Amino acid sequence: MITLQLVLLVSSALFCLGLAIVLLRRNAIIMLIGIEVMLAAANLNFIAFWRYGAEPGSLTGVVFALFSIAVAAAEAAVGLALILLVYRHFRTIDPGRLPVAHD
Amino acid sequence: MNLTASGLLFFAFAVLTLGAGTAVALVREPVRAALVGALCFVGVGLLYLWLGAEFLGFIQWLVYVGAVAVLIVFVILLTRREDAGGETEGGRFAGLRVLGGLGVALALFGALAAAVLGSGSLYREVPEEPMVLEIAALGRELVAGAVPPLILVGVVLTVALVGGVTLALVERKPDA
Amino acid sequence: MDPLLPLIIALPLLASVVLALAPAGLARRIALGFAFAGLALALAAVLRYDTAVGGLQFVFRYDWIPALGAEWYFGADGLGVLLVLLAGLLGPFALWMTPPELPLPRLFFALMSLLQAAALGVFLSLNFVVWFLFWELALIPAFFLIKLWGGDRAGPAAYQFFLYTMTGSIAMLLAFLALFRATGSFDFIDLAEAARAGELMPSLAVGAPVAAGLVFAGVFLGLAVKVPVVPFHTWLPDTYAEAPAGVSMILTGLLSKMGLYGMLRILLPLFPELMQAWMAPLLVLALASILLSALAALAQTDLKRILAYSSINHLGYCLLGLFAVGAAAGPAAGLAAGREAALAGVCFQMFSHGVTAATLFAFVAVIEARSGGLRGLHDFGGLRAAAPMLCGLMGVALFASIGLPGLSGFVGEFLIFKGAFGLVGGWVALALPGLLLTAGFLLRVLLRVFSGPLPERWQAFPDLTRREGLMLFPIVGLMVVLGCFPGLLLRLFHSGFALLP
Amino acid sequence: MTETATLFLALALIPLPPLAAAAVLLFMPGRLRRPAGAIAVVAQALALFASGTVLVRVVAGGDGFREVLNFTWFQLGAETVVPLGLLVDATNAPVLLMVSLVGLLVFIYSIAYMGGDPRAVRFFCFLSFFSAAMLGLLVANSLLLLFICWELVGLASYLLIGFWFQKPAAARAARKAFIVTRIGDLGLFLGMIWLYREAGTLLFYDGGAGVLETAVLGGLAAGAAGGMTAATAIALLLFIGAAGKSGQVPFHVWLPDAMEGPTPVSALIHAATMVAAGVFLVARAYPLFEASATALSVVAWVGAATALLGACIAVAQREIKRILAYSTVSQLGFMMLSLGVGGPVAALFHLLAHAFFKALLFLGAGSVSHGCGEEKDVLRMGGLGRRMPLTFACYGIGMMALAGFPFFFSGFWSKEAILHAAQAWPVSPGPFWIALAATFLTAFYMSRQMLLVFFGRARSEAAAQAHESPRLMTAPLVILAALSVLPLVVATPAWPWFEALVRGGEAQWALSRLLAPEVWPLLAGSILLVGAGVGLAWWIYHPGRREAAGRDPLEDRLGAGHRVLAEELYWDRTYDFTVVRACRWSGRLAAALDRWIWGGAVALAAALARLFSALADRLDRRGLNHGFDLGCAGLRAGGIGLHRAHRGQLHFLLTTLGVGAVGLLLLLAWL
Repeated sequence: MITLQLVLLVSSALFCLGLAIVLLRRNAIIMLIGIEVMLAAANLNFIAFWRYGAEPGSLTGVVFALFSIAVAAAEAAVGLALILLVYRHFRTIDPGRLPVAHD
Repeated sequence: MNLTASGLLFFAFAVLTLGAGTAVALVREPVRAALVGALCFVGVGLLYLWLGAEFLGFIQWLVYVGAVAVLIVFVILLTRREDAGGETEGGRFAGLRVLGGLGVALALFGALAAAVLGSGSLYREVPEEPMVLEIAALGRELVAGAVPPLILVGVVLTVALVGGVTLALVERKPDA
Repeated sequence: MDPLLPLIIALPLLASVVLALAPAGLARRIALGFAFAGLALALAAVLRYDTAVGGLQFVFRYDWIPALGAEWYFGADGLGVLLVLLAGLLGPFALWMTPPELPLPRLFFALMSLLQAAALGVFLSLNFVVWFLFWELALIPAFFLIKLWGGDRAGPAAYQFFLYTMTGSIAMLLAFLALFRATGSFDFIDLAEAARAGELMPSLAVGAPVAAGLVFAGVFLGLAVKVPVVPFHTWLPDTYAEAPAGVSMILTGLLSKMGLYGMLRILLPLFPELMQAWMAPLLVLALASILLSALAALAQTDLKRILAYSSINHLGYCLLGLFAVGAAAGPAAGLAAGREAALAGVCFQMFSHGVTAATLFAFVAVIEARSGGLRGLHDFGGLRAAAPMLCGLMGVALFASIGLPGLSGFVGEFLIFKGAFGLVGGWVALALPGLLLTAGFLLRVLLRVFSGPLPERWQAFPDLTRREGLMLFPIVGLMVVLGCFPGLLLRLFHSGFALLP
Repeated sequence: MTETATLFLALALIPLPPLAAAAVLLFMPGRLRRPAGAIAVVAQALALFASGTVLVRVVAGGDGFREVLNFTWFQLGAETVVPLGLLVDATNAPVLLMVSLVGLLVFIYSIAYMGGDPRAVRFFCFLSFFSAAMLGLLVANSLLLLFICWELVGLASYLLIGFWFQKPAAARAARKAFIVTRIGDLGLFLGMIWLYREAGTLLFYDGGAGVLETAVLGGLAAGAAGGMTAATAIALLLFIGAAGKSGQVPFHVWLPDAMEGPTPVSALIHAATMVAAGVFLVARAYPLFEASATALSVVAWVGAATALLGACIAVAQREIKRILAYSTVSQLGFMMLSLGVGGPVAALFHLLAHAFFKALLFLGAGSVSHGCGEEKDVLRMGGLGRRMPLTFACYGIGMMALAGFPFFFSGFWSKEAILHAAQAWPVSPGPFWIALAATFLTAFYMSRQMLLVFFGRARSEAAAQAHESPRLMTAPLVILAALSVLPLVVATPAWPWFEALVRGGEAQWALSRLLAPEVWPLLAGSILLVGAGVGLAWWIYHPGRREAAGRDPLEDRLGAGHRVLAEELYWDRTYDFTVVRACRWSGRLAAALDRWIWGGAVALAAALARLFSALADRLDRRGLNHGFDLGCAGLRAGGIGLHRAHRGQLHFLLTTLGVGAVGLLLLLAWL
């Protein structure tokens, strides 16, 4: 059967995948996807602990995940808008090429 | 370890999710990367469904696949340019960077996995009764104990939306 | 638990937050609205204060950091209520007299409100930690107000002000830490009780006999710089002269009262033995504050500097009364009348000086605004011909400052001298020439600025505008009313002083 | 309503109408000059009426009549109640009548004199304010209330002297008056708080507990402190106040300068009423002074010195108002002298008589200079008797009253009473002889002024074209002239009604007393002295003489002495060189002290702090940090290299972050 450990392993893998996306890609939008993946992995943790928890009657984990999704959506909206703005100014969305990233 | 149908289904969803995630890291074309990213979110939603949180799964699809992914595609299209769209993968230390990134990610995974596997308390079977998330209960929970955060989230979302639109709408200076 | 006092303190704090967010164009109106609301609250406190009972009223206590002895502990006796009223009055007054075109109006008004809140907090807190918090909080807005909106040499003046008062504060903080170590309490009331029972001095002197003296000196230094007492006053003329008008009004009207209030609230009840033992040097300092500052004022030619020295001079009378009371601390019953009169005089003088000095600074600001920044004694002449209302009202304020009977300044001085003469006799006689010198330098202002032929360039000197008159008339009227009916304020002290032995 | 209540209603009505008038006029637009004058006059008339009622009541009350009404001003705690009070007795009732009457006449005169001034409304406002304060001073039954009104009349005087503030001399004179009298006021203030400490009250009469009643006075006279009794010290301090206000030597310097104010002001305030406040104070507090022989001696000697000095200086003055001002100083000296030698009734009567004829003389002087184009120098006048007959006649009466012409003028009898009291003073004959000398000089300088102004030929163009003043100005002169004559009937030795009123007792009519052996030689002697003074003046200034205009024949006869007198004994200059200069220098000293000593200490502390920080900085940089810097430089070089390797700094940072996270996690697991 599927144990909690297994689910957590999957979520850890998903998190590290998100991290890898952020670290490997040089496109701000894709990096944003990576961040969202990491958030999804965290949410998966919440749900897993809710499902396998001692008190399934309490809906804390679900509620938390719900809020997390909402905040993530807000973050995505603002982040994308910022990226758009950055692109208009600098004509690039490579964080490494932005003049502000240098000293 | 005997695999039941439900167990198989879990593995299938997990593989789909992780595979799509790996694809995001590897696909060079941003639009495609975004699309496989959406697939990854679909997988996460399926995992939610499998864990019994149907409502959350549908929310995940609605928000991530329906809204965020589409938004991302739009932005990619808006920022596409011959000279800037592609990534600058070159450079003297590009290989080092990729290696570093991968190394860190793998190391982190190793550490996390070790932690997860090393903890005996996490070795739990799934409860026999299939758990169903009652939406009505969730609603009660939300309006009973979590009204201020709910309102706050509403405010945050609205502000984020307005802020996003405002940022995106900033007039271009005539001389720029 | 009465929420009135926390409300009184919180209102200006709220005002500063709202102002920071409000549109710049509305900043002045919002600030004035809050200030008038504060005045209404202050009036409510005065009216609700039960003079038949007296003592501490409106007490509010709420634990903050029990381990440190810190507690949100507010309460007001007659003096506290009086000073709240003063603060409530000067708040709208100072904002009203601030010139309309002002850079960064939001920040200015927000800082002014913060300053107001700090002063109110000092007047109402009964726990040292909270009190000291407000005490230091006052420094920050004052520093920025002087530095950002002050005159040409505002930068150095602001730094001088800040460092000077900070030095004093540190001395006071150390002294209070020593006090805390000895007694385990930061509570003014508890400490006063201990002092009354004669336990404070022995517990302080456990480590070393000089410890008590050092603690006293530290507290005194912190308060003396703020008042200021000569010779710790050199920051004051520069600061008052460089600060913008509204800030000078608050500085002289409220901040100087913080030091005196501290002396009444801390020095007198906590260290009666030391006040008595150190009576001679303290009285010498009071006399120096009265006489040297008056003489120095005679040698000034800048109106604001004259008023600054005049402020030191007038607070010197308060010091005289205060130290006389300290000198006569003790159980002798025959001194009670003198002590009561002197303390009432000190309190009345604090209020009266707050109003009068602030008004005079406001008038100088009005003159400065009309003359394009000129405020030298010799830059003017004969202004009475061009601006009779301005000069008439300012004349009333000047005479109130001189201490003419029928105006508010007289009552305080009379009571101080009356009370102090019964306590320390000869010292008081030495202070009398100060009254003459005060008249001397203030009449010099009247003579040089208002009298004589009107120079050509001031022919069109505008009189008070309706807006200015709307604020200045009632304030000057208040001086007359208080001079004729001092009982209106003095009734607050019918039942004596809560914290004094 | 009881009789007492009616009385106090009347008493309250005395100062209140002028006060109300002042308040109304304060807010009156400047163009309503005529209504302003009318309001002031009506209010003053009300006060006069009330004063008359009160006097009638006092006279009817008979022996030692005294009514008091005390009330609480404010209270603090259980211990201290500060009361004020009102009082009527024979001491203040006649003075009240005099002040309101002279005030009314001067107000009427002012309508004509100041009618053209653009700030006439303000003038009447100040004048009414003065009147209210002065009347309040008179009715006070508390030294505190008296002091309050005392300061307020000082303020009114300041405002009115400096009424023409555009004139620098007027503004200066106003300040001088305020400051000099304030020196005296401080004495009064100290005396007051001292008295408060000793007696526990400031009420004059309080049913046996007042400061002027025997219980308290006994205590004051008994306790000795520093070689004198409390009564002596307090009385002397009060006298300093009185001397300041009443222009006694050495505080007299402000009074002649005060003539820079408009003439009605000089007449009312600086001749008739306010300057007499000092005399009134001593008369009011007389029981206190009587408790101390020392204090009375000081009063007598200071009065005598003032009487003589004022008369001497008046001899050599040229300005018509200045002569009168010094004459006022001298006469106030007479009053003080009388108080000091134990003749308070004579002093009070001289106060009343002097008020009428001196107001008359000032108003006459105003009429004269008004008539000849604001000319003030008596040496440039002459022959005005023909051109201004009415003024001449009234002025003549005033002059004769002041100079002490026998029998028909009040001044003669009041001066006679003073001389009589001085003669009877057991302590020293000095004041008596001084008073005689002053009497002679008074006759001389008044005759001199009379001859120079009204007789002989006109010595200037303006004097030649002089004209009589309008009726509104001359009418008060006529009334005042009558008043300079009339009061004599109540105070001759033949019928000492006034003395009986003040002292108590019944006045008996007995003409024979004039021929009593202790009375007639003095009468005859003083008549001779006055005659000598007038004769000397006639000899020097007879109308037929032919001197150049603006030349005083006395100058040639007295030589250097005249110069000293004309310069007013260099009094002002001495003050300028000593007191004023001392003040200025100590002011500079205090400012320098501030700047260099206290400020210097602060600067020194700042410099030391800076020095220490510089030292510490150097130590850090040269000593401690050198090795560290080397290491740092290596690190920085490495860092720069690494930085170069990672153009995309963000990713580098993120990777580092990840490494850190892994490390932390491992650390956690290992622990």
